[in-house]
Amino acid sequence: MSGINIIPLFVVIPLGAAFLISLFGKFIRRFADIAAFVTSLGLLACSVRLMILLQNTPGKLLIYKIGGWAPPFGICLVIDGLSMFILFIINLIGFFVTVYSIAYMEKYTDKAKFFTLFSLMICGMNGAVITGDIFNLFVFLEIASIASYALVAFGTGHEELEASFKYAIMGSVASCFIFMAIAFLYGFTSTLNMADMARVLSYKQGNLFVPFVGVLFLMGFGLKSALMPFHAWLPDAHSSAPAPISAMLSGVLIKALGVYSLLRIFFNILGSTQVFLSALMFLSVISIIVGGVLSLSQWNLKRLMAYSSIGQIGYILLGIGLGTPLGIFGAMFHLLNHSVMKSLLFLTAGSIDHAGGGRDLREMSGIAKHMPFTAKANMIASMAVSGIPPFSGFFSKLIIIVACIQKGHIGYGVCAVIGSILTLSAFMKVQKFVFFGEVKDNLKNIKEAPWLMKFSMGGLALLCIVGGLMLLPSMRFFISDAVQVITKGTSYSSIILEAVSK
Amino acid sequence: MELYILLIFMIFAAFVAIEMQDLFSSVIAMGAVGFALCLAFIVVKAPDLAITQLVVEILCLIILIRATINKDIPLVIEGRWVFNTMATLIFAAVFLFFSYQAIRELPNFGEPLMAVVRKYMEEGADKTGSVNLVTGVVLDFRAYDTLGEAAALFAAVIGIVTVLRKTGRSGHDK
Amino acid sequence: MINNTKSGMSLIVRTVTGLVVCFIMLFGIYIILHGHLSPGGGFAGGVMVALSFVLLVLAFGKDASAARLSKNLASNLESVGALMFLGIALMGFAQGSFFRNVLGKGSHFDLFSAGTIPLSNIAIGLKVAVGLFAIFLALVILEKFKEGK
Amino acid sequence: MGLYFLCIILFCVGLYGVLRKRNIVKIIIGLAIMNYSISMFFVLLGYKFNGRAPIESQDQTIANMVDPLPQALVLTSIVIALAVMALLIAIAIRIYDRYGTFDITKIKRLRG
Repeated sequence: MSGINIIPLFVVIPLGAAFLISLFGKFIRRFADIAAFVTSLGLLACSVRLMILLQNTPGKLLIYKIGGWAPPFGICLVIDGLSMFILFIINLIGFFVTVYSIAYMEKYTDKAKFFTLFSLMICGMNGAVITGDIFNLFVFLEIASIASYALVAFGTGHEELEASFKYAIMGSVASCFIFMAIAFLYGFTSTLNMADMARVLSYKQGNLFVPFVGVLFLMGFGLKSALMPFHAWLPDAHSSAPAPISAMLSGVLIKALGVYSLLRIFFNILGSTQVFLSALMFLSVISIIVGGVLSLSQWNLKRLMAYSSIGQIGYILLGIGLGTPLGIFGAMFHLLNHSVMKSLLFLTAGSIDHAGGGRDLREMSGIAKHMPFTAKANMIASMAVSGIPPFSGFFSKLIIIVACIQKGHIGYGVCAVIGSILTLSAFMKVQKFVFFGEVKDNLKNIKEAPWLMKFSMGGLALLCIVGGLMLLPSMRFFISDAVQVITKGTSYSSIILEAVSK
Repeated sequence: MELYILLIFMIFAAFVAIEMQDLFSSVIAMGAVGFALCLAFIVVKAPDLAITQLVVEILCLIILIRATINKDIPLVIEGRWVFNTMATLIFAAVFLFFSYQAIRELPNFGEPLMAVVRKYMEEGADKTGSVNLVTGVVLDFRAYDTLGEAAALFAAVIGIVTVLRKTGRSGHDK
Repeated sequence: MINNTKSGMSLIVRTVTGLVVCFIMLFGIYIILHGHLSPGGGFAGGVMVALSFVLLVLAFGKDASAARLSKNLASNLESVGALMFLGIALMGFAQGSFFRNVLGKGSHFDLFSAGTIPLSNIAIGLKVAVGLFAIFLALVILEKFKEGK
Repeated sequence: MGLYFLCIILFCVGLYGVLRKRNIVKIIIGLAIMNYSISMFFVLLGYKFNGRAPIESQDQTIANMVDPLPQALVLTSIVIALAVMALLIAIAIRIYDRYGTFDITKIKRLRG
């Protein structure tokens, strides 16, 4: 299996794994663990292979025609810099989280079903990212969403069910808005292929039509990515889910489904207008401040991290809203960093929970003595997420703030700094209450996490430390390819249609 | 004309379904909306959809009735917070206004553009071999979507079996 | 009435069900097989087959252990159906492209025409029928469990 | 034109149900109504005056046919809507188990 045929494997492998796990997982012990591990490793290898292939392709664009139908008539898969970037993040974090959950999910019953749903979630995200067809994007988005609704409720406790119901309702309403917008666009352009759609829209703008569809998409994907006025579901869902799922939701899902789709649709299809960018910046600054303040006031460890996610998504969207290449570069870099950092944070929280420490900050103290590895990993992630210099988070935030000042939005830059300070103080609070201080009596006999969990925490912590190296000129292609796709805007359509006709 | 009658009936039935106090009645009213939709699909020449909608509606009703029947549901007194209701109504009004503006820019009813679809019509039957063009589109031109659809249903089935487990956690916790 | 699944429903309902259920199932299978010739297809036909099973369970009732057994069977069969569909999709790789319709198209209006489309219909029909039946059984088992408690 | 607008009104009725009702089952019903309205809207977009159903038969020419693509898409979306509905109902049943009520104002363990 070589060359371009590798592209559909990103959907086929996890899908096949899901079916096989649900078929054999009950009968063969350890089958689910091994199959999930092999799947995630294979996906990671495939994405590295595809990245090399993409680098060696002129134009940095790969198109796969499913069923051999030419694009406006059939579905085509498109790999460009942006999809490659997100695809790699999904499979990287997916691999570490899979390894972690092999040990962590011993706490719950029916591990085979967990890995089935997990594979389906990965499949949905991969499919949504690689597709070049707008309805297909919707279908895969729904697969990932349905799997994540079920995964949030995996423990079937009171809180899990409540959070899952809230999440499912919000997500379904968002899907309704997105589907409505797709219906409007189909009626207007009479095509579903993204590139073809952009071509039609470029000469047929209409009066209020495109802004209206834009608002529908903004509501839909804003709900999926928990932008400020639509954030209500996120803290519940992310804090109630099992720890690996919180890591996936916070680290990858809201970005793959929310931010990526928003970028693709607004920049490459509808064409970004200044009004939209200003609205996005305004919403994201509110997200930064409110997310920071609310996360500071939390006493539940995972809730604190979930609120912090809202703020960090705000940073990403602020950088995108600036619209300058530097701002988008910072946003993409922060997206990568935040995926790594936030997954690591949730995994450490899960490791404390797994050892019996609970989730309430006030009931923990001095855990560092018993769990030195977790404490160190958490320390690294906290410093990275609040932007302490040697770590990766510092550079991405710095780039976004510099881009703000460059564009003349001093106020937004100041807000970003304030948000960073708020994040820092929130995570200082975690350090103080959880890891330092006297050991409480009820925590005397907690033990360090098993080695599988340590392995994934260690790997992610390493990525946090070396993340800053991505800025080196020889490594920068990875991010700047993604930035180029966004800055090219609606000329996306002509590039793709040209590549197709060749 | 039939479509206007059906749609107005659907809106009326939807209001009934949402405002009815008795849960069982509102489930039945929802069924009425679904069956009216099924009739409307026949009027707009979509027999595949009509069949699918009919059977899906029956299944949904069976599941919903099983879920709601014999549950001693205390009469929920709806909190009449004027502010929230007003906010929702204002949002709906704004939404309706802008969607009306957008609808005016769509092609007129009954005269779709059919840019891509023309090729399906001319060559679809020969290229796929299926004389039912909808099946041809679903299972050949856009078969990848159908794979996704099957996966979504699979995820839902596994999810439901997961959610309805007796015990979620092994061991001490809860 | 509906809830009393232990003994099922009255004699009239049971007799009528016994007479009707095989026709419903047959109609569902007809819809699945003729998906490429007439309205309907794998999904609609699959739901019909599932509904015929549901009718049986509603009319005759089912005790919890038998229900659990058939639920496990149903969810395994569902995976098989899904794997069949994926296999049909992968068959296209042999001729160069994912999901290519590799088989001969035959002549129009024939039952055996349209390449892989009837096969896909059968796979989807199987998957949908057993999948939806599994959903229904899961609900039945939950209620049994609560009654037993 | 009017038909499209009626579909949007149906959508708003469903949205009102989702946003303003306190009963979980009512919320699910509202969601189902939203899905119905979008299906209807999408199929109407492909309707052609005096068109035929998109199925060939032996004695007819191809000329005047309604748009088959929206029908195919709506077929997919009906299935997805069914999947989401079924999952929501399962979660609702389980919530009823745990909390003994369908009232969302009473289901409030998560705060802040």
